[in-house]
Amino acid sequence: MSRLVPHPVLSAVLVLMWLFLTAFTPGHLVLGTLIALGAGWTVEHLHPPRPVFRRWRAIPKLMVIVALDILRSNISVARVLVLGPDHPKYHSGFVQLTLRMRDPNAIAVLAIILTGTPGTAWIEFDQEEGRLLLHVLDLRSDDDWQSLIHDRYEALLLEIFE
Amino acid sequence: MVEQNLLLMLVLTPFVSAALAATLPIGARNAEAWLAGLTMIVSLVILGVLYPAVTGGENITGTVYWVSSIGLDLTFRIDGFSWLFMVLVAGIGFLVILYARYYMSPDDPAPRLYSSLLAFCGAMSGLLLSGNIIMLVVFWELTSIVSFLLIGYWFQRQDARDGARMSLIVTASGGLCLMVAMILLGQIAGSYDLDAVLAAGAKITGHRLYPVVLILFVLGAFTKSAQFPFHFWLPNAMAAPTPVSAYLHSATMVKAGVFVLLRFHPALGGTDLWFQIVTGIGLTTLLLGAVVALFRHDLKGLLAYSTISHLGLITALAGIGTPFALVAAVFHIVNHAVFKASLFMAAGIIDHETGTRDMRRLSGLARAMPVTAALAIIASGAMAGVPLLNGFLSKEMFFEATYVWNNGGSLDSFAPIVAVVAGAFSAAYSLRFIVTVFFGPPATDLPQEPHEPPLLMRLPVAILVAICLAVGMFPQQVLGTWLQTASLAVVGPDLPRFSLKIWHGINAPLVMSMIAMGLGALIYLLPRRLIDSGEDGTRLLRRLDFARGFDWLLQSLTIRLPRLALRVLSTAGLQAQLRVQVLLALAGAWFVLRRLDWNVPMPQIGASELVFALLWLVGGTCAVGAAWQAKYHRFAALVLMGGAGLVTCATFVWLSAPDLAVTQLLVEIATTALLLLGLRWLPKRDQEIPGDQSFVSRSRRARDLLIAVACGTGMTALALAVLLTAPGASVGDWFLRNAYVEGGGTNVVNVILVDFRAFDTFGEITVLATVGLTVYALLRRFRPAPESVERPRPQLDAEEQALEAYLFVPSVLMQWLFAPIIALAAYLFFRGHDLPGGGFAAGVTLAIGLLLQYVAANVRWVEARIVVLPVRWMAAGLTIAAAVGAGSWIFGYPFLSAHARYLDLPLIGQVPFSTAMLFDFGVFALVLGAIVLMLIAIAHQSLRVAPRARPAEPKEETA
Amino acid sequence: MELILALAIGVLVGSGVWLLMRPRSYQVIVGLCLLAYGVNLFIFAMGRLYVGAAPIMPKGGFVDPTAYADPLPQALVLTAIVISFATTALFLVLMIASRGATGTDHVDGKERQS
Amino acid sequence: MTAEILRFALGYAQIALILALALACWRMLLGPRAQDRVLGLDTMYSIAMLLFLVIGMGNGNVFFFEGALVIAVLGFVTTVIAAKFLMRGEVIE
Amino acid sequence: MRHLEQLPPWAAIIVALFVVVGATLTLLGGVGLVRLKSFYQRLHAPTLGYSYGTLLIVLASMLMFSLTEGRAVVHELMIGVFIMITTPITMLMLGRAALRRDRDRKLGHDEDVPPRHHAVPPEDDPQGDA
Amino acid sequence: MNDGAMPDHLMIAPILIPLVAGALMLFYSDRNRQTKLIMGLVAVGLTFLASIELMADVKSATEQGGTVVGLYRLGDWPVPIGIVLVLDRLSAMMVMLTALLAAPSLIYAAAGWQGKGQHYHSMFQFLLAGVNGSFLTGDLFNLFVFFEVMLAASYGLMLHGSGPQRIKAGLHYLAVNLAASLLFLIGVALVYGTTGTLNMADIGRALYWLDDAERLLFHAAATFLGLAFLIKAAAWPLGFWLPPTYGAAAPPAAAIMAIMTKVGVYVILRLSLLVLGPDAGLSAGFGASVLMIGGVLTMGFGMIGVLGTPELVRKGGYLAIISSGTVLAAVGFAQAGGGSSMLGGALYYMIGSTAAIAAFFLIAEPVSRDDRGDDDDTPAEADGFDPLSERWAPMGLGTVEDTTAPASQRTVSWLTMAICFGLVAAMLAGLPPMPGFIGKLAILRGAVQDNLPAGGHLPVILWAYAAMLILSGLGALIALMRFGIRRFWAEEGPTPRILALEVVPVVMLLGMIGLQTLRSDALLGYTNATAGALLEPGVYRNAVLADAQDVRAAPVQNLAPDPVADDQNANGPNAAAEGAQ
Ligand code: NA
Ligand code: NA
Repeated sequence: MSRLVPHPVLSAVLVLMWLFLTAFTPGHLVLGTLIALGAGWTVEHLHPPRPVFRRWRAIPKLMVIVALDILRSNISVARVLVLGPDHPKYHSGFVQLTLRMRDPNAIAVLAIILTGTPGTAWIEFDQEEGRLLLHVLDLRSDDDWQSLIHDRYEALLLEIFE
Repeated sequence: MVEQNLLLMLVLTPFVSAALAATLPIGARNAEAWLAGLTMIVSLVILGVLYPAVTGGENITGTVYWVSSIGLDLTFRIDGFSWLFMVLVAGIGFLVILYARYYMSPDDPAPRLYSSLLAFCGAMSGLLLSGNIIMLVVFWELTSIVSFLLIGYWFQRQDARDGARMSLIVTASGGLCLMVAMILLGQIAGSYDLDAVLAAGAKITGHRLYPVVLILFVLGAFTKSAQFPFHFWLPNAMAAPTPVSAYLHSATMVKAGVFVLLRFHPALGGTDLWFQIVTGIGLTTLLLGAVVALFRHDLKGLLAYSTISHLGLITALAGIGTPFALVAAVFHIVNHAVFKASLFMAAGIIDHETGTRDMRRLSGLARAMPVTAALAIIASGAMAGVPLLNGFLSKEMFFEATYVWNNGGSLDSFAPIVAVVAGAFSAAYSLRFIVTVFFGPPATDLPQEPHEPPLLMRLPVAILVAICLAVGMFPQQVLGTWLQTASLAVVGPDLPRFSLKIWHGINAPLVMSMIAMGLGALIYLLPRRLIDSGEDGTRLLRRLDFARGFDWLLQSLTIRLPRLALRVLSTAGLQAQLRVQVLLALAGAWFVLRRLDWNVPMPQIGASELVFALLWLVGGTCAVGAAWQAKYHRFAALVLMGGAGLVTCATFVWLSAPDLAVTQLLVEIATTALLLLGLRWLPKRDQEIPGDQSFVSRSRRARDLLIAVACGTGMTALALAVLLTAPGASVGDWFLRNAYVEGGGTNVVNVILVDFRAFDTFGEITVLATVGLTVYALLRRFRPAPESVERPRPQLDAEEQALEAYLFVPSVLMQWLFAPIIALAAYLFFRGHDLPGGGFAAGVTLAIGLLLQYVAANVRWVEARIVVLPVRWMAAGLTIAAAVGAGSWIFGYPFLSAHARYLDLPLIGQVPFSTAMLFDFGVFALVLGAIVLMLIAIAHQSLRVAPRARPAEPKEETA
Repeated sequence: MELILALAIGVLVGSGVWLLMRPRSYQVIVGLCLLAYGVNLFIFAMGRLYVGAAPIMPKGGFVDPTAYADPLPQALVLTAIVISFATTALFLVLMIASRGATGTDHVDGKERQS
Repeated sequence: MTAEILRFALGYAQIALILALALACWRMLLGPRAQDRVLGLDTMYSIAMLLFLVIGMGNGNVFFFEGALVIAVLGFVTTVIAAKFLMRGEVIE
Repeated sequence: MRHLEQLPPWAAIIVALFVVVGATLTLLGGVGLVRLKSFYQRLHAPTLGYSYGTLLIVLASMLMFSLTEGRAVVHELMIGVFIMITTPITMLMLGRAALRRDRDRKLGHDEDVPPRHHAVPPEDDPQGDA
Repeated sequence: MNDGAMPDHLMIAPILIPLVAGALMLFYSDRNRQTKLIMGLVAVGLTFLASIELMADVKSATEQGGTVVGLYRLGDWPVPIGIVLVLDRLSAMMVMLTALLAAPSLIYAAAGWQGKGQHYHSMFQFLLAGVNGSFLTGDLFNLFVFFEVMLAASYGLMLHGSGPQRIKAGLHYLAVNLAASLLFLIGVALVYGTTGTLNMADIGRALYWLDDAERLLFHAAATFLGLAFLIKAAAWPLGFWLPPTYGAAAPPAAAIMAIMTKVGVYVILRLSLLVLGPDAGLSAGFGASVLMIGGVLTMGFGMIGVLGTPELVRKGGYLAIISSGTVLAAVGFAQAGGGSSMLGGALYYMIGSTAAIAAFFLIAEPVSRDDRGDDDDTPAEADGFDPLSERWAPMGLGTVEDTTAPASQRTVSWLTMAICFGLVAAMLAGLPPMPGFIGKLAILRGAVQDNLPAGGHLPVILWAYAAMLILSGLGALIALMRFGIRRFWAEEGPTPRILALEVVPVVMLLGMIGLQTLRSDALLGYTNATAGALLEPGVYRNAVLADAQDVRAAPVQNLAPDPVADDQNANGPNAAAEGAQ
């Protein structure tokens, strides 16, 4: 398995992607599979940190939470932009927090989430100490962010990976 | 037939011998001399065999066809005139060779001398015998070239080099003039055949171009025959070894000019212009040469100017052009050749035996070398025109010609006086030669003790002097018939009967002769001390140094002026070159299009136009911004350029060119990557460039801005002009209709690229491959700017982290992204034929994906994991493309004929397959290889230049 | 549309030409890129402008060529894009090599004497 | 009617996106910092991608999908390279 | 634009709404990019377009083409997916680059940035600006 | 040629052989230079054989009185749909010339230059492919592509060996050519925008149907194209790039690049006579005056350059410029109706001068090794001496003695080089009996013969041309003699080491020139016939367009509802193609 299909998840996703892009026909399934295997094989040479999925079921939950969070942030950031950045209600700034996660893939997913969410920007991450520097557009208090990230995302991510 | 072959042999033999002579060993003097002497004898024998036919008035011709289509055939003809001249060439040639055998030092490389002499003999023979006026020029130029080699024989000497160069420039230029004259003559006469040209005299002299032809012609003749004002090369040619001077520069080659004057007299002569020019110049030269000769201290210099003077005499006779004058000219050619050759040889003997030719040092040699002295004195007498010697007779005839001649011009009454004065000077320098060299007290400070030369060295002189005497005393018996035949050939059938006699009674010429002799004695003897010890020539004559003038002119015209002109007319600067291009394009387009009717209808503005306009407001701003920032803010300019590129992409999307959009996007990314990779080696500019705000710089920019605005406006106008005309039927229509049926794809653009015009694509990938190789080769020897050798500052900061820490999260993502990028490449590749995409897009995509891995980590990291052999990919790509193209040969179709069919595969069903797809795969492979090669070759520079203090990882060669 | 595109070509070419005549090699390379954009659009425009009519054909059946954008200029532009990419790359490498070899980024390899 | 609504919506979207593009271009032009310019360009890329989609919807054909997809997958490469240049002074170490 | 008429009204309204909101969000992002004061603030602005701007327009496109072509047209979804993955990379790198440059005293900055955690006392850089 | 039957695949050989050879070489590491050299020589040899066969085809076709044009339809697509290769006298001649120059250059490179950088041999082969492609293609855009192949390879060859000089010159060369390529593209685009076709023959056909505005636009296109080609042909004032470029290039590269200016000339020759030739109606003779005047000015500039530049290699560049100008002006005259024999002479001249220039570059470098590079005749000037006073006193005391120094010991290769230099100089100066002389003579004769009415005058521009023809030769003579005398005669001391591998190619080229001299009549007959054919573009057009596809044609299922096209077909391009002649 690992020799022939070094990244089964990746390859499966690629096959899916191929079918999405082309058409759901047997021909494309074959072609897509070949390409996916080839791509997986190539990526294996780079040996990025292989993710270990512990609990698949948490993924949809995470996705829903993220989608809603992003929607909410969209609205709030839009409001900031409409009202103007000089509005006294808002002030932006850096937030430092420490992550418990160490799995690179999990951290990458968290980075995607935080970056995809308007209003938060992932600026710097210290790999050794797990120290994360965020920039927040609409800053209320440091603690809010610490707990938000710990409870909402990190917990779930720890559940999925590791 | 035999005669024709003999005629050809006459020209050919010397050349063959010359080739042979060149191959002999360097010291083989005797062998060389035998070879050359035999060649001359062969020539003489042939001439002897031909004699009866020639005197019989037969016109023998022989032809070797060469470039018949332009009338350039080696036609040879011999008549009395050329026969006589040939006898001179071969006869004096033989004597010169005999003489040279003893004259030349054993150290001198013999093959070069003898082969050159033989080649000269051949060229001269060709010139004399040529029956084709162009071939005449060919041999004419050959004599100049050989003369150049002979004058430069002792090329270690500066004077030899300079003399050789000067003579070649003067005579070859004249030859070129002669060539044009001959072409025009040939055109007017309707043939290059000499006889035809000579017969077309009336037609020629009546032609509107006659003056032009004549001037070009005499330029040729005068330069060769050292006529004023081109005479100066001849004295400088005296740097040649004396045998050469005797042969070429007195007896034969310099006579070529007067030869053609006489030869072409029937065609060109007889007009007033001819008289004025030829006689005028001839008399001037005659006088000038004689005067200067008197003041030369160098023996050979004296003889050279004397030669100039005598050539002037012959030229003047040719200009007079009466039958009698022409006969006199022919006669004097022979006489002069004989006595001047002997004098040169004598001078050479003196030089050889005493080690000097300076008359101020030579004295009383009659005691040491009585025989030589006697010979030289007799020859000098001939030169002076002393009775009972051959020179006397022809000079007499010359005096008579000037005296009798009367065509009413001013020159006409002047001529006898000039003749007498020149004769006087001639007598004077001859006398000086005799008196200073052979009489007086014996010289004391000579480099060598003088004594008689070997007998065989003296022999040629003796023979020539004997001829002088023989002709002088028995002219009719010795030379009468030959001269008759020769003159007949020059003058034509209306040649008056003449008889060569010593005594004509007391008549005007005799009186003139006597006056000249007497005057000559006075001219030399009265101011003798002044002349003998003075400087070379009078002050006036020194001022009138034509050689110096020529050299100055040459320096000015061929070095100083060209250098100046080159500075003015050319530029080494790139900006100016590009500006010229741009301006010419602008001017050309304006010139062509100013007549176009610029009737632009008001555009209709709708919502989509507004959007499009806004889009280009952005694009234009980016472009102008990039132009504005490119000097000081390279990074900003790059980003702005990216914006302009993006808007261009959007335009392609808007205007129905999805393939272009995709390709442009991908190329855009690759270009940005390249430029940023390059920017690392372009040290940042953080100071203003000195003088950047000066008035000059500003006005320069203002000018360029004006040009740029004009170009922009022009392109707008041009594009608009086309866009506003309705398109006619075009090849594009056919592609649209037939792409699917004939090409088997719905994406017409892709079908064009891989099928209809696949050859373009084939070429295009070759370009990419070549550039890739060039970039790679160039970077192998890359030397960075010193300022950028160090690692960039951000990496040097002590507080900064290693790369891995920086890129921790992004690099994880980028590594994962490699897989979808590969899939995307495959997607673009497979879609190509039907939808936007194709091999090129796929190749660039994959290359970018790979680049991303390099960015995400570092070179060593990536190359320890993935081995890309870009050059192999390129080779494979090109080979595949070519093989697919050639595959169609198997089926009898031309290269790159595509074949498409559906393959039935189990499980999957019908799968379209096309050879175009294989071709496209070749494109893919090449593009991948080439782009990766370029990107990585640049990326690798960082490794070469600044080795990191990192644990070395196994590095694999990528190419 | 025509006028706007023509103006766009003009602006790109004008900027490109201006940069082309500048003394710094980097200016020249940016100029060449901008010129390439302009010229590519010009080639493209020679097929006239069509909105929403990409030359991608139905599989068989009648084709009215006037309803589709001319594919040939597009194919030409594709080739031109590739070639100008290649030459830009080469120019870039030459530019940095020249900077290294001559010590200046002036196109003539030496600063103007004035 | 539906066409009217759609036409209006798509027209509005085009204008809005073009304006957004212009604003991003404004940031790119003015900077003030290099990172601002890169951000401007990155934004332009994504706006252009949306513009492709909207144009495609207006024209009713899907041929611009590839362009949009290429931006989606590879558009970030320019930014990444530029950012790395700003970050490290060179793109590939 | 015949295809626009093929759409049923409900779909037309949804598509129109999605497109309008998506474009507006993107436009707002653009406005923010211009109006916001510091780079780090501006970094947030385009996220509007990256997230829901893209999502809505992609969905609108999918819906529309699915209905006009009479089959499920889903490949646009890939655009959304890829935007979601790639945007963070750019943002991360840009933010990090900006931080690095803002900490560089030579370059100056427009917003106070937190110093590096275990900052080594800054030394004078003897080299001129590269 | 043989329609319907097997197409003559040989026509594509001169492009494919080098291209494939260049590609296959890439599979080898660049350390295997000897292998690559052998591959290259084999490829060049094969190309040469192919060119012989092609030339024989062309000649036999002419002898049979048939059309002189061979067609190779790439991808089997008809004219004007696909790209065609067109073989006629001119292209056959140029292809052969390329092959002939390639072999010596390649051998010369083996003397060491091949190892001064990477991938020399591949790039060399690609250059040949590009040059041959440019000569053979009958499609305007394909011409652009092959121009680019050629240029790309020339960049590589020119930069081969690297070093500041090459890089500096290369940057200029590249920038100038990129700008020229853009002009080329604009021109091609305009041609397509106005005529709707890219096939050269078809363009000539389409030109008849242009209205006034389109015709003016077409002329603008011709202007841009002309400029682009004049840049490549290094016409004044567009050729300043050439001397530094060729001067900086490695000698074998410069030698093969000697053919490249001729590609520019070739295209001008081809297009101006095919499209804007005497039978082009309202466009007939467009640009002829520019070519005439420009050509003469170019010759003048070249002459000035040869005289004014101190370095020998650069002189070579200016000699190439003279050669270009000579042919360009002749093309202009031919286009303006000056008759074909002048053009025939110019083509003959072009062959010889190209070979001579190639030989010149091969000689120039070894001969200039350790040269003090001072061409000034006034070496003592710096010391405050009057340079003339010393020089021109040869007859004074102490210098009149015929005392000689023994000839210095020179190596055989040095001597051979000296002799070759002299011969090449004579050739370039137009001294008899070299082909340079015969060519110039043929040009002059043609000029006089076809343009001198009985008792009349020649046009001023023809006089200027004739004068320039003579003067440029003279200038070359003086400049080269000056160098030769200084280098081979005046300089004493040890001579630079010259390898046999460097001498052999030079001798080969001179052998070629010698052969040209001997076989002048045959060659001149060929070039005259070529010129005659070029001045009858109708024959070429007919041959290329014989089986031309109507661009309105459509497949069966596509035909039905297209009444418009049927209407237009009545007076469509088929009628046009026939009426064009
Ligand atoms: Na965010
Ligand atoms: Na004396």
